[in-house]
Amino acid sequence: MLLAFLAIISLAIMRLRNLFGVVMLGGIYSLLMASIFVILDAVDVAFTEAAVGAGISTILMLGTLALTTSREKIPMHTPLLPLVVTFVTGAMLVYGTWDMPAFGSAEAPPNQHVAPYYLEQGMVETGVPNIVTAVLASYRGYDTLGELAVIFTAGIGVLLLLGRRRDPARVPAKSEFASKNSAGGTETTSATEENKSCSSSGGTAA
Amino acid sequence: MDFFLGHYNYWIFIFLMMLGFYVVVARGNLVKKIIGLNIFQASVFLLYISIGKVLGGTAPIIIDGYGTDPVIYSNPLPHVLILTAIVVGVATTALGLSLVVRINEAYGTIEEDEISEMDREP
Amino acid sequence: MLHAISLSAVLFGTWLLLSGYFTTLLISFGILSLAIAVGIALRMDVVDHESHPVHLTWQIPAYWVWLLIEIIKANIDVTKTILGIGDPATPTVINVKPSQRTELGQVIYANSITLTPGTISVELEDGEIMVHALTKGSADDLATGAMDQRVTRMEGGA
Amino acid sequence: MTGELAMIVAILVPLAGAGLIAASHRHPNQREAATLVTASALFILVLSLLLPVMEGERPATTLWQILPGLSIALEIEPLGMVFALVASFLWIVTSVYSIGYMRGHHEENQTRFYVCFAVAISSAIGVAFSANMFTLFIFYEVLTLSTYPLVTHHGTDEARRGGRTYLGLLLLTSIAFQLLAIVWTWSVAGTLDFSAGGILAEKASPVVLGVLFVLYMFGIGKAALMPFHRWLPAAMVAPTPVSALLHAVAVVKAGVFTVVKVTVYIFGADLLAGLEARQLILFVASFTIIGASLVAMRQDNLKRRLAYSTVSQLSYVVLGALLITDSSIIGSGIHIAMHAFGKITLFFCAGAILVAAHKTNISEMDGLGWTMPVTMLAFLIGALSIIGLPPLGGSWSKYLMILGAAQSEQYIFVVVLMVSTLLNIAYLIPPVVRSFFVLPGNTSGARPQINEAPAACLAAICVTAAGSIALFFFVDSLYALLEPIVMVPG
Amino acid sequence: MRHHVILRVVAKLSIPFIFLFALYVQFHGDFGPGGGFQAGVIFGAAFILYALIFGLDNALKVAPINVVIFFIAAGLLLFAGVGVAALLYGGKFLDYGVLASDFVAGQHLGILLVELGVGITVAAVMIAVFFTFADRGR
Amino acid sequence: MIDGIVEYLAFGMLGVGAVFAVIGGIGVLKFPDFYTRLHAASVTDTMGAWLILGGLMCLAGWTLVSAKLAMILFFLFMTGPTATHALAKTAWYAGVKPLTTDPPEESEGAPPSKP
Amino acid sequence: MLAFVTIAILLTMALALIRALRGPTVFDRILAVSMVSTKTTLLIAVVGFLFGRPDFLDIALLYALINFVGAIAVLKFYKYGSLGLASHLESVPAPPEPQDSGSSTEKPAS
Amino acid sequence: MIAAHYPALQIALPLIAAPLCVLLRRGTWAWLVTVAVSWTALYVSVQLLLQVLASGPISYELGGWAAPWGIEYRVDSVNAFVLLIVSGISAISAPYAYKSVIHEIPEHQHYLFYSAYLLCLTGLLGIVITGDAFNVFVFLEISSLSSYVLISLGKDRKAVTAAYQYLVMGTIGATFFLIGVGLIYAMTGTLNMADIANRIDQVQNTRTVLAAFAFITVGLGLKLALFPLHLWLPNAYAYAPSVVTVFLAATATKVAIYTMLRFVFTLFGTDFALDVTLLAEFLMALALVGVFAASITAIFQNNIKRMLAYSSVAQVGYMMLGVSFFSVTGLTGGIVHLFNHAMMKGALFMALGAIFFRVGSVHIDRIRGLGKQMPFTMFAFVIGGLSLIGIPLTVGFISKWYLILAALERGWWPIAGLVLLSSLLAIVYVWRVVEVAYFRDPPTNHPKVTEAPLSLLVPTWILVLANIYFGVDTTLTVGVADTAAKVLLGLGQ
Ligand code: NA
Ligand code: NA
Repeated sequence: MLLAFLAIISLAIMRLRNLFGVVMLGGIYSLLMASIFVILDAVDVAFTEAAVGAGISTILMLGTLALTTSREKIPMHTPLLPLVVTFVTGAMLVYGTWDMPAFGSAEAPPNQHVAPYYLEQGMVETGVPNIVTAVLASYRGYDTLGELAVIFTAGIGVLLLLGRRRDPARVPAKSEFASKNSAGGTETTSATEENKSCSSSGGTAA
Repeated sequence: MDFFLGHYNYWIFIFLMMLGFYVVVARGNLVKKIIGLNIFQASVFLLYISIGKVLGGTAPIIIDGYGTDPVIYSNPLPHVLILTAIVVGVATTALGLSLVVRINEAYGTIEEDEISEMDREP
Repeated sequence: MLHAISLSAVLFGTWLLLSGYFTTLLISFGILSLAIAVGIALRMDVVDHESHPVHLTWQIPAYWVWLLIEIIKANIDVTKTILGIGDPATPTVINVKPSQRTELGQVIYANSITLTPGTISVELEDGEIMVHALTKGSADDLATGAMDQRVTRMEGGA
Repeated sequence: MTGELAMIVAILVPLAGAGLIAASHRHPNQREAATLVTASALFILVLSLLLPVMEGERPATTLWQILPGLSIALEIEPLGMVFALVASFLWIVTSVYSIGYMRGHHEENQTRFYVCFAVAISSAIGVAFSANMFTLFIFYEVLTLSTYPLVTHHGTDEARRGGRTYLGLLLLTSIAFQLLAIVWTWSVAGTLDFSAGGILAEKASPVVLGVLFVLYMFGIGKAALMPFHRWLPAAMVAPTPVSALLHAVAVVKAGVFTVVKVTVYIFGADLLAGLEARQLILFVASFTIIGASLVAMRQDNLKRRLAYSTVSQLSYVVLGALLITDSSIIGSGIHIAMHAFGKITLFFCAGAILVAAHKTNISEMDGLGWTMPVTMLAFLIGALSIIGLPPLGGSWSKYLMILGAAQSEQYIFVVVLMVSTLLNIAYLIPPVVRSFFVLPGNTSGARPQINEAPAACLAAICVTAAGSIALFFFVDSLYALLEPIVMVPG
Repeated sequence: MRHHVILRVVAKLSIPFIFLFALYVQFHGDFGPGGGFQAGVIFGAAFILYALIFGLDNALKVAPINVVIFFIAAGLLLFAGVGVAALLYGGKFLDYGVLASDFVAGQHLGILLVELGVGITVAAVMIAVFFTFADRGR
Repeated sequence: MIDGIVEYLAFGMLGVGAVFAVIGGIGVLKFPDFYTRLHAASVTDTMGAWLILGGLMCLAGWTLVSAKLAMILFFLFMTGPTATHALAKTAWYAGVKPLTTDPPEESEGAPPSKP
Repeated sequence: MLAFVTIAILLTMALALIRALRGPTVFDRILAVSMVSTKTTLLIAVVGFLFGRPDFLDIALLYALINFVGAIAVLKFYKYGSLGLASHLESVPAPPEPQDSGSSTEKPAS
Repeated sequence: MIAAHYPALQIALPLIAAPLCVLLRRGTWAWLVTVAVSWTALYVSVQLLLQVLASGPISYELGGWAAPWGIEYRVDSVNAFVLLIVSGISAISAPYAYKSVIHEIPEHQHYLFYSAYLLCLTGLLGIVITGDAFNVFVFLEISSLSSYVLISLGKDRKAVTAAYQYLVMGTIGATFFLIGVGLIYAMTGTLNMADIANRIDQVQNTRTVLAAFAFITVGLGLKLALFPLHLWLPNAYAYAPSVVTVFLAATATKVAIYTMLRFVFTLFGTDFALDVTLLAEFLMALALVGVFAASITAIFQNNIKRMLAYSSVAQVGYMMLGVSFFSVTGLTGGIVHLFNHAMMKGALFMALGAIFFRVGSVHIDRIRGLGKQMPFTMFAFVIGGLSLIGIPLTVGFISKWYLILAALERGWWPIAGLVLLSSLLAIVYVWRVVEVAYFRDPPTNHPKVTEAPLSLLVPTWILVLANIYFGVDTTLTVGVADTAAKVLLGLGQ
């Protein structure tokens, strides 16, 4: 049922041209994903999806739309080639599923070969009952180190791409002012005016 | 029938995958492409997670140590992999969106057709 | 300072409830965590009477009980409207003037309005709350000012 | 100095000369001196190797092994000796000529010219001394690349177009055909060493061998077999000394030299005799001889006429080598030298005419014999040598080839050689005739003023013309030198 | 948005709890769902909430961008540092077992530190990314 | 005995909560304009959610699980109306006019404004 | 009973989903998101009970805690067109230039 | 003692250096760190290669967990060689970066730039060294994300578009790869490459494995810019900052090719690739079409960097052609071309970077007369170009030699002919540049140009000389490539 929802939402995302609406539907998509992960016993994954979906994805998308535009234009070209490519890829995958072990089968190779060791020895060897954590941080800790490097890359990447050079002359004046501002719960009108002009000039300077 | 029940969920993932993939390759809006990529990747995540599901199993967090009562746990390994993959996906999205912002600043549009039109002119 | 201490206490309690592990290690982590949380919160300047209304502590439960009953009643009303067995939807926008002195009081009032199905506070500005009501009836109920007085009473009790 | 070392030094001397020339680019006199000194040194060095080689020594050395069976190695055998001698001697002469020409013509970028020239000579010597096909190929390509700047020397659009054709065709043939043939040879024979009797016998099927042979023959683009001859006329945009270098000293000679080497040392006469493809190439060569001659007749531009003449003459060498009789092979070896002297004389003359009289077309040369008598006489000598009339060197090589064709009872090629001789006369003699016997109509009967080319040019012309004559008399020793190449051991 | 009274009050109230929850997730990844990454995102979300309501300038004052950048690097260094520490203690890279006298204790310690590293970097990256996007728009 | 009563109470709360949730959902579909739909949604968010969570708490008894459920309840209670309020406010600023009974007008088409 | 509740929640989700698809304004979609988010919170809590794994509650708690951040971002986006503006700029009247991005009553393009 | 940990250090050093650069916050210091780490990495990879050649494959169990439960590094002669290529290029381009980066990138971004550079290095090395299929994905993404960032820093606005395009294509590729690995995992239950290789035999004839194979091949094909999946590459290379182009062009596609080799030969096995799939035929056709199509496109480019980028697509075609022979000689040719192409493209792009440094453009009209104005730079370009063409005594020749030989071994001499014909296309585009630089007068309306600074010239010439040195002394390159080919085909250790 959730999968059906997911399919419907995806279709809507595909067809909707208002990107803002698309972002909202994306939020639903994430929620559905989290639910499905929970049902498939992947609690940690669900947790991650929840944190990402609620905490950053939507906001990042909105931030982008705020900086760009939220209307998608109707493409001019005919989508024949993409359709073919998509169809071939899909057909290949469906073909590939033909010999896959049935869903949920305990006899499937993945549930027979490496994983049982984790489940049997993981807590003994690491003292951590959450086997996902044990595998993530220890058995495959190197993957996680790599994953962290990816995040790090994205961080410095965004800073490189969008970070602005801070004018050293401007920062101290500004922060001093701002601290005065936030110290009290409310601020005076004159302070508002002054601060406004300050920030707008700073914005253009950078 | 058993075969169908054992595999239909894969086919739904594939359908989702193809939807996302189609959005990526067919749509000219750069934000939409990123969203398409997200859908595409998300369905791969589902594929992995469903590979690790054991019917009648439960989340691989050991309950009360190892009691006499044998508990079936789902396979934790795909979870670990997908955790990493989700993170990678988020990182890619963040970078992709920053690029979109920069493109918009440079070209004033985020439509692929218009950008290539502008690039063609000297 | 008082707020910081009380916040710490509440957070510590929350930690214990969340954690469920009462080992030295995890409790030390708890203390560390709450220190970090409180520290940043202080740095953010979000610890004050608004966020942490210690002065209202004893009035709140009573108000909640009252509010709960109101909400249940309102729920039933809206449910009826949905099912077409109660009043038909007659959307109305009204402005109400809260009598609370503090902004916190006004927030509690406005949120209470929102919490109660059938009325939503759209805007709280210049000491006036703009409310959208589903039916004339719920608008009228609000206009009686019963909720307003409750909130003001709770606020004044401090 | 041992022979081994001398070989290496012979290749390095021109390179060192190039360095010297480049270093003295601010002082033209010093630069030219460097050229002449280097050229002389090289000639003496090569000459010092002659005696040992005539006595049967075969200095050989392996410099570097790149892959198993694939090495950079040097060895001197008679054919290479002849080529090296010709090239190193003519370098001196050409240098002298160049000094006069380049200065007289106020050319730019003279330093680059001399540097590239020196590098080209170095690679020509390398080609001559290569002990295997791979080494030869390397020097062959260096030769192509180092002469490219010479061809495009003027930097005009026309020059660049010519340079493009030059480089394009030479690289096309060498990389697409020759290199393929080389790799193929290596993959079937496991070696690329030049060895008497060839290396391919019983190594591959006749079909493969046939394909290989065709690839080699067309792949050696510098031999200018039709239809890959176009680079040669295209390169006529270059300054005349360059044309001399291309046609007489290094480039085309490297081409035909390679053809003979491949024929003799890669395939070997015995193997080749049974190859259908040989017949094919023989006809292509014949066609080139006749065809190029016919084209040459129609050229009014003197240098272009000479260029087509070269195309035709090169195929003599190919023809001679492929007739695979002793005399024809030796004849083709000799022809490398004979044609070199003859043709360089002709080009020198053409250049002299350009420098002194600013004329490039034959139709403008009426009466020129009276203003430039020395030049035109030399031209006559060169022409006669090319045609193959005694007492000039060219007569011997042609005789040996005809002899070979007759010996192998392939009379059709006898006919080809005869007809082409007639054609040679038809296109080489008219310029001389015009210059002496046709008087320009517009002159008022007064004796024209003698207006010869610069002394340096003139000196060079005399030397090469004299050389053409001298070779007629010293052909015996040349024959003796080359004889061993047709002697298969065992 | 300080004038959005309702939002402001609710934000003030919930931010400390979000922080605490993030840290709870951080330190209980061993026992239940969660861990460094999730904690980092939640931690970052609290900052984002703060910045949305109290403005970017105030948020930058609480967490100056240079400090955030420092933490971005620090978390990764902590993780990698644990790996190197294992090397120095005579184990393989990332072999936490050698970090303490007892293998399991070492594992536990290693996992804890490593997850902390993840949390720090992730939180800092989330904050930095949001700040950068928000800053670009003004 | 007590357990039994608590269990029935729990089931009752769960069932009623579920019913409220569904009815709210129907309202969200049925109601004519955005603001009225907000009211319907708040039915599911209040009664629906609370009763279900309350029912779960009854099932869990006096355990830490209940404490967690209570926390969820508390924060839903706090943040739910805040979100609703933010949404209403946004729509208001964006120019979505409420459908009012007095002059019945179709007013959804007003474009919102964004600086 | 838990199963029944699960189905009811799913049903409610479906209804919200229909609203999300139908729009017509973007705010209806946001409303649907917020509804689905509460339902997801409930669903996860209930499923946790159904599976006997109350660890799942952490996820529900997470949603309860930070779901409204998105709503606030939307508000900020619509009111200021930027996520970065400081609060004190609020008093500056927004230029009333219509912006089709958030426009209402649009349907999925066909 | 430390020698036992070389595999770990190979990755850990640049990985740790990346955040260190961020902490240092000073461009010059970050640069120093980058240079130091690059050279250390080179040292380590040389040591690894020596160890492998001396005593066979090295296995390093990360975290001390035995494979297949933990992640394993597995270094054999194949990847030791690729490690050497990557770290070697990095060691040479890092010094080059200093002035080039100052010239092209705003100062306050320098430390972040070097951090991203180091991450890219980490990612590339990580992909190569790991013995775990999923771990490949992680490091693939590290290198990809950092590449996107690095490319986007180019001065032209097209750089951002190019980076975006690359991001989309790269992510599709990576996701395809992920799907493939997932399918393999579903069938074998393991992620360790050696373990997969053992277990895949039992499921070799399943459709799932075939699909996995297809997805991995296409995914990596995208990454390695296999024609026609190369569309991202030309712009990415053309508009990236000079040093980024040097580094990526010389390493990134090589690493992707290595990964494909590893999967096709080691994991799936040669028999599978040949019998079950039509990979050989497919690859050969794509490679040949790619070589010609890309070379012809290159001829028509006026931006020289773009021209060389198309040439890179063509060169990938050569490498894949070598692979498609499925023979020791062919594979040797492909692998040795990995190395050789790194040398030539590194040298060429470095020369272009030096030109950009002085002229501010790499448009063909702007290099008129540079033969005289920047003689050393242009001459370096000429030699690099000759190597690209495959003139003897350059590395390019050695590559072509083996490719032709491999074709002839199979008796496919028309293919050998095609390879040679395609070199002629390289002549055309290389010579276009040479002609303009040497036989055209410098434009009059631009200020006079002088020779590039030594810090750019020296690295360029090191690579130029490497082009010649390794074109003459092939014991290392061909020797290792031959061993590697035998390892991949299961004929050696
Ligand atoms: Na309400
Ligand atoms: Na965890």
